[in-house]
Amino acid sequence: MAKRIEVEDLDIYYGSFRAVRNVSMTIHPRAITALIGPSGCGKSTYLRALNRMHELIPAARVEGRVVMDEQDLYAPGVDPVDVRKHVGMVFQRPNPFPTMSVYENVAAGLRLNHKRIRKSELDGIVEESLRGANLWEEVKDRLGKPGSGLSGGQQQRLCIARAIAVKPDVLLMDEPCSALDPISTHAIEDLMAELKENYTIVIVTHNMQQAARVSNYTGFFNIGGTGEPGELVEIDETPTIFSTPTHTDTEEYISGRFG
Amino acid sequence: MAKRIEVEDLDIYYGSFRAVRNVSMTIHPRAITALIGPSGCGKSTYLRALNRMHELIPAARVEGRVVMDEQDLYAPGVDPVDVRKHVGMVFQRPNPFPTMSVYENVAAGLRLNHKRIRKSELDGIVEESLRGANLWEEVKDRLGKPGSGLSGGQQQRLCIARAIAVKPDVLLMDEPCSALDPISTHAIEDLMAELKENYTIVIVTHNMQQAARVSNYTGFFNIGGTGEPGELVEIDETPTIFSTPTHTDTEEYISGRFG
Amino acid sequence: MSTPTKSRPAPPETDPPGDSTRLVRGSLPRRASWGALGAATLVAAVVAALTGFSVTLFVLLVVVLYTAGMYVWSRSAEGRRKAADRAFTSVVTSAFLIALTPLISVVITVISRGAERFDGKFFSYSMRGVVGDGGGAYHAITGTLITSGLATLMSVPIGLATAVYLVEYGRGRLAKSITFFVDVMTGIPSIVAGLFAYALFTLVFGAGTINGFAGAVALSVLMIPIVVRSSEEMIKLVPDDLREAAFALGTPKWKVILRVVLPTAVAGISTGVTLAIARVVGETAPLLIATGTTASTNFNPFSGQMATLSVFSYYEYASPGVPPEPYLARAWTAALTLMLIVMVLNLVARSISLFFAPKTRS
Amino acid sequence: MSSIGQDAVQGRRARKRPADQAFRGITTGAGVLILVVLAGVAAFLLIEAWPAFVAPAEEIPGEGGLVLYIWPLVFGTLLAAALALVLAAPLAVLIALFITHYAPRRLAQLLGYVIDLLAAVPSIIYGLWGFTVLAPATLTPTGWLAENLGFIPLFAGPASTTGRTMFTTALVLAVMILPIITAVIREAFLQTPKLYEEAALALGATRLEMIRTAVLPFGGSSILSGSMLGLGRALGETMAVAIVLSASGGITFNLISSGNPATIAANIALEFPESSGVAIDALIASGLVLFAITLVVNMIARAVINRRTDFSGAS
Amino acid sequence: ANEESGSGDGSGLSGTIDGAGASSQEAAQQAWRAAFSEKNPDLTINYSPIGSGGGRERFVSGASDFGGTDAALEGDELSKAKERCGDLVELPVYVSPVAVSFNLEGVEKLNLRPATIAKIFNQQITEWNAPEIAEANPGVDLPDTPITPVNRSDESGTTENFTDYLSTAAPNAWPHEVSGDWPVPGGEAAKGTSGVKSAIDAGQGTIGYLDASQAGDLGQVAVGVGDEFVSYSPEAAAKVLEVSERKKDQGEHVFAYDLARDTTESGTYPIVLVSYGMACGNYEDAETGELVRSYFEYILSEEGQRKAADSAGSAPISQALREELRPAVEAIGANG
Ligand SMILES: Nc1ncnc2c1ncn2[C@@H]1O[C@H](COP(=O)(O)OP(=O)(O)OP(=O)(O)O)[C@@H](O)[C@H]1O
Ligand SMILES: Nc1ncnc2c1ncn2[C@@H]1O[C@H](COP(=O)(O)OP(=O)(O)OP(=O)(O)O)[C@@H](O)[C@H]1O
Ligand SMILES: [Mg+2]
Ligand SMILES: [Mg+2]
Ligand SMILES: O=P([O-])([O-])[O-]
Repeated sequence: MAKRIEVEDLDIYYGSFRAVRNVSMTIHPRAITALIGPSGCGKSTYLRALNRMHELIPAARVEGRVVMDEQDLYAPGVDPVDVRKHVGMVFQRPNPFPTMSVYENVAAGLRLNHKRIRKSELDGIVEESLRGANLWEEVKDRLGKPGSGLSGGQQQRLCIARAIAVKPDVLLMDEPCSALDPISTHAIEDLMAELKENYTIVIVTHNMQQAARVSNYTGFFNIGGTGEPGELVEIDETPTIFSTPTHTDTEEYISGRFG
Repeated sequence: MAKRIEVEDLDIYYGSFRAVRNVSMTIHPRAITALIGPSGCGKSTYLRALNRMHELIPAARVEGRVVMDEQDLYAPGVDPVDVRKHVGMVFQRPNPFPTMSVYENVAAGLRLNHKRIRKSELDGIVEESLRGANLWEEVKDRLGKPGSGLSGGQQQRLCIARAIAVKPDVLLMDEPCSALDPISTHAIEDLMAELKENYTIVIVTHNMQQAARVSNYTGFFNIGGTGEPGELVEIDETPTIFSTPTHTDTEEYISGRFG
Repeated sequence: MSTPTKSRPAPPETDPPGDSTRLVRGSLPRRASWGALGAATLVAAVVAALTGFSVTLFVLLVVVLYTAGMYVWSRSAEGRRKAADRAFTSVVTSAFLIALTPLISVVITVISRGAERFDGKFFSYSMRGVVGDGGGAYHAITGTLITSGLATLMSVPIGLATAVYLVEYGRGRLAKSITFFVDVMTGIPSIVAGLFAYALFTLVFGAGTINGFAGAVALSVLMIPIVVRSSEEMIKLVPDDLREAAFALGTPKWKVILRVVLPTAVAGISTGVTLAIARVVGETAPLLIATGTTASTNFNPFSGQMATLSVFSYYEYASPGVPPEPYLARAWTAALTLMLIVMVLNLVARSISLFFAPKTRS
Repeated sequence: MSSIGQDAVQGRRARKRPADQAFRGITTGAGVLILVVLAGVAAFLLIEAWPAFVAPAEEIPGEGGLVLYIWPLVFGTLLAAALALVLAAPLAVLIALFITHYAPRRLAQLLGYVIDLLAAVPSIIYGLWGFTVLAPATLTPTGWLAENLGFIPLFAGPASTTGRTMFTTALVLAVMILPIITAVIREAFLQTPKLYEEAALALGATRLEMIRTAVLPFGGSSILSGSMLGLGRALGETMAVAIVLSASGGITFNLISSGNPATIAANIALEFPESSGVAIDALIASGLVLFAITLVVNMIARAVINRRTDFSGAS
Repeated sequence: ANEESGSGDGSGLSGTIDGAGASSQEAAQQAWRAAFSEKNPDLTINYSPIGSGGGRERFVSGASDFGGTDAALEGDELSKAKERCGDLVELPVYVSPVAVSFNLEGVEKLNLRPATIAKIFNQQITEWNAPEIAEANPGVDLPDTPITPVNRSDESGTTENFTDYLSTAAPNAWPHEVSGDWPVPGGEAAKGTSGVKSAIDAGQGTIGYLDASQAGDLGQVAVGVGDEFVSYSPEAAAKVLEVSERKKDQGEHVFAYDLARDTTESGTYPIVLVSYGMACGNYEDAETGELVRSYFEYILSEEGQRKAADSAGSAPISQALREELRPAVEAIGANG
């Protein structure tokens, strides 16, 4: 668990439109890396390139290397389905499967991947994942109820439980709190702090305070203008970025002079 | 133009769910009032109550008074259609009518209101509104092209031009920059600064820096928890709110300790 | 609550007085529309009575008078735009009511004429050995269930798979041409489908192969495009969110489709499928040719002719014996039965979709 | 937990998931099967119709040759279907508006269901109903039309005494296709982005004006495709027309008399049982023509929809 | 429920035979089938009233075991049928008067000469009070209502027999060819016998032709034969067959008739529809031949003809003619 990722000269395209240019960075294991930047600068695009979700969009493609465990995720012969088993993802809007119960939602990743798994074993994994997502106490009495009946914050934690149930090495989160109220946001932030003991976590956030609060490393993306590709301006340890950034753009963005 | 609005004890409901509780505030003319607060605290709901867009949602209703020009907008006999002519609105996602050209988009509101309007007069108003929205120079050569062909920032300014073409007294904006890149955001902020010479402007924003940069007054909304109604914690002149807020919640939110 | 209004420096200058906003215009009293409707009805009744009463004329008059009346009244009191809005509301509402009349009329006609033979015997007897009075449609009911059931068994997998292909895989020429030709297929006249099935079976199984299965093939030709269309729409409605969530768990595409996409869309799909069944269950022309008819009950769709409700109804109506009354009564009751089957199918579809519908609140 | 590296080593060879390939193959196969069936129908029509194309004119029923035989049928088919469409399409737009924007939501769902039911009523029932209920009900209006508006060729009369006219047929067809068109348009109207509706309302539009600026332009292509679907159904309707229409004449625009051209589908149903030899081939040839008409109608619809997309695009 | 009780005592014939053809025979076939399978509970007989053309086609191609047709086999079809059957058997099984019926207020019965009927249906006489009609109906108060002739919209044996009658009995007034398709455009057209009946019922001043059994209480035309006017009746209709001549050289067991529509024989009703049954001397399967033969034996038995008369209103075929047909019936299935 908890792998390091080396990204080398990554260019990301939507058809002929280059959305992100030339990103290189190291993502450290057992740490939270936050990506910030103005809207449209390609944070989500970049994040989705890390587990090959990007290529689900027709005509989308990448150039460059994403190396995990000395293996380039984009090397020919690598099955994206396997990549995604190792690199999990949580989305901006909580999206539990509406036809499944809380239990089934958590078990979904396993059920969909493994032919046969014993009920008792599955029970164990579901409980463990829900505990890991700080949700067990709240839902243990209604595991059979539809997952979409939970509150927004609970749904988001359910999605996190679902993601960690398949035991990935890396967890990507795209603005996981932006649809939540402050109390739920707190709960998720606490959870992230716990999860980083075991996972490599990359999180995209619009909220600089959140980045400052939870992350160990912060990367700042920016964009020249509409139609220009986004690029990584700088990445460093979070305290450094927020106190003494190298680039004036970073400083301006962080101090709220734009964005 | 530019009217004062007095809101008195406003409660806003979705069916039996009270989303916003007991708001009273004065909205000053020729000034920008910014509303900030965590997600789900009812900012959008409140804003939409100001021009009776709220009641378009089935079973939605309000209690309380919204007084403009000594006239309660919710008094019986008041036609919401007329209210909306006086209180215009700009939305989060730019929404020019996709089937209309740039010109027709701006003229859309006028075409509704006036039986016959001379072409030359209409031309004049369209140009004036586009100039007012700082867009004239960029689109004057392609007034006949579809409005949806513009960039995001241009589309948003087109929507502002469309809103001011009907010469409202008040302009409501719900996160008008949140879908835009930083350059477009700058353009819109500059525009707001100009528009406040003539209009009463209320803007909802997630971006505290933006509130600090552009507004004269700032109101902070908060929510107790999921399912609780949102409420106005305090409203004051922007410098005061950002330097010496009365409430600790406000201070915590502004200093980024939650949200 | 804090102090929303504490003392503050002089606010920016206020508006010049006198430029007051006019928000309250003249408006019609609240019961205006009922009053106008009453008046319109009255006038229409008088006119209709004078010119010789006709329901159609009366209804049309009410609609026209009410719409025009409201428009004129509202226009003088509330202005042109409000008046147009009111008039349009009345036009839209009457259009809807007008569209309902044929349905009601059809239902009343079929029920009143079909009631006579709507008895136990009708549902338990075939026409074997029956002349004139008596007999029933048991053989036709089972035949209809068998042929439509078989058609469903063939059409749903093919149609659903095609819809999946179009939404989840289809790009380029093949997908485009399938989309186009599915549209064309919806336009195949039902009788041509029957002729096609008849010719096909003659070709493959030899002359005179007329059986329930041939009818089911003909019905499938009519049913498949409907299934494709409706399933396609429903699968498209499944949010990409869910697909992505499943992909992000490391799920291969076929499982994403089978385990997440289709279950989420199943409510809509089942509604579409039932509507498609309802659409073909009453087909006459193709069954006339491909399935034939018999007076006896035949449960074997692969051998021998088979009676179906629509064909039964048609023949009872088209070539009655002497006296014709019992034949015609059976024809109408068969039609009524068909309609009931369709209605039950619709109810089933609704229950299925309620049952399977993604649960949003517990 | 295996590492991706190992997976990849296995993958060096055929790491194409067989299940994925199979599933894709099956769905593609289903699509292709549909094309094959359609090709089969077309081939069947062509082969069976061929003798009629080469047969001498006097062997074709009517003894005037194939073109003279089919042309009035084409005319009747187009006339009936077009009339039905003209009656049904505007009504469908209004009904869809009523359901989506006027009726209270609960009621709207119920009403949508009721309208859907109309679509499923078997055509033979419509035929019987049209014959026994609707036709007699049209006698007074058609009589009036013939008397007062007889100078218009459509109402030249003499009015039929049974009411089984082109006018009645078009009404029956209109009722039959109304639900299909309504269903398509209703879906489109429901999916009009709230964004645009609210934009219009925020400008101070009344409900009617909002519909005009935001709903109708959006539904444009759906109104068209719904209408085409309805048209296809009307063109191919067999039993209802066969039972209702008094098909005894040649080409005429007179909608209210006894002498009407038959439609292709109805004519097949009427003639097929007693026909043999070249007469059957001629009937199938007319079926082929109907097929071609449907194809062309769909092509036109596609072309029109595609041409409109650049101005209704990005949303 | 009716199917459970009867079957299974092992007596009588068993199996299934399929027939298809003229819709005119449907009601009679129903009666025969019902009665015959009552005697033979394990026997299933199907008859699809798909029309004469379809019936001939299916019979010729071997798709059905027996057939029904309103027009006797001819030309190509005849030779092909012989090819299929070896020994073709074609017999009149169903004779029914075609009524000329009308709906005219206050008038229940009218006398019309063949030429008048022809002119009415040719749309040359367009008013009910035309002199030609009045002349044949002294004392009847004829209104000046316009005449709406009603014809079949589908191709039909009834039409073929009716036009055959018109062109034989009134060759000068009826210039059209004999055909199952109605040749005069512009009249009221309706599908099937029941369609014609309903159309006559629904309209005012309507007149049409239809199988007499379905005419019900419509106004009735007595047709001019020689100097008298004859109303339809089974006996009057059956007489036609007796005065008609069997077509020559069609085959040993083919009994097709040139009907004497222009007969002047007293008490004969000349507008009749004669519908034939078709069967084979050879069947691939001997059992089938056996079943078809016994069914045809029943049809042409006295009881069979009476049953048809009861429930289909047909004219029973006379004893004499039945005797004449007997060898042909016996030839069915005899060769294999
Ligand atoms: N499916 C797509 N097809 C084409 N272009 C896309 C697509 N999705 C995103 N883009 C473009 O790629 C660029 C980067 O978008 P992206 O969503 O990654 O930005 P982001 O930083 O996540 O913004 P936000 O903060 O608003 O989520 C934008 O210019 C966007 O318009
Ligand atoms: N159409 C609706 N029906 C029912 N409840 C609603 C509806 N829209 C919003 N709400 C609820 O009302 C509350 C306030 O929502 P609102 O959208 O006004 O918040 P907000 O402050 O604008 O949030 P955000 O910053 O995410 O836009 C929330 O609890 C929300 O769930
Ligand atoms: Mg993003
Ligand atoms: Mg909001
Ligand atoms: O028996 P018909 O051919 O006249 O229907």
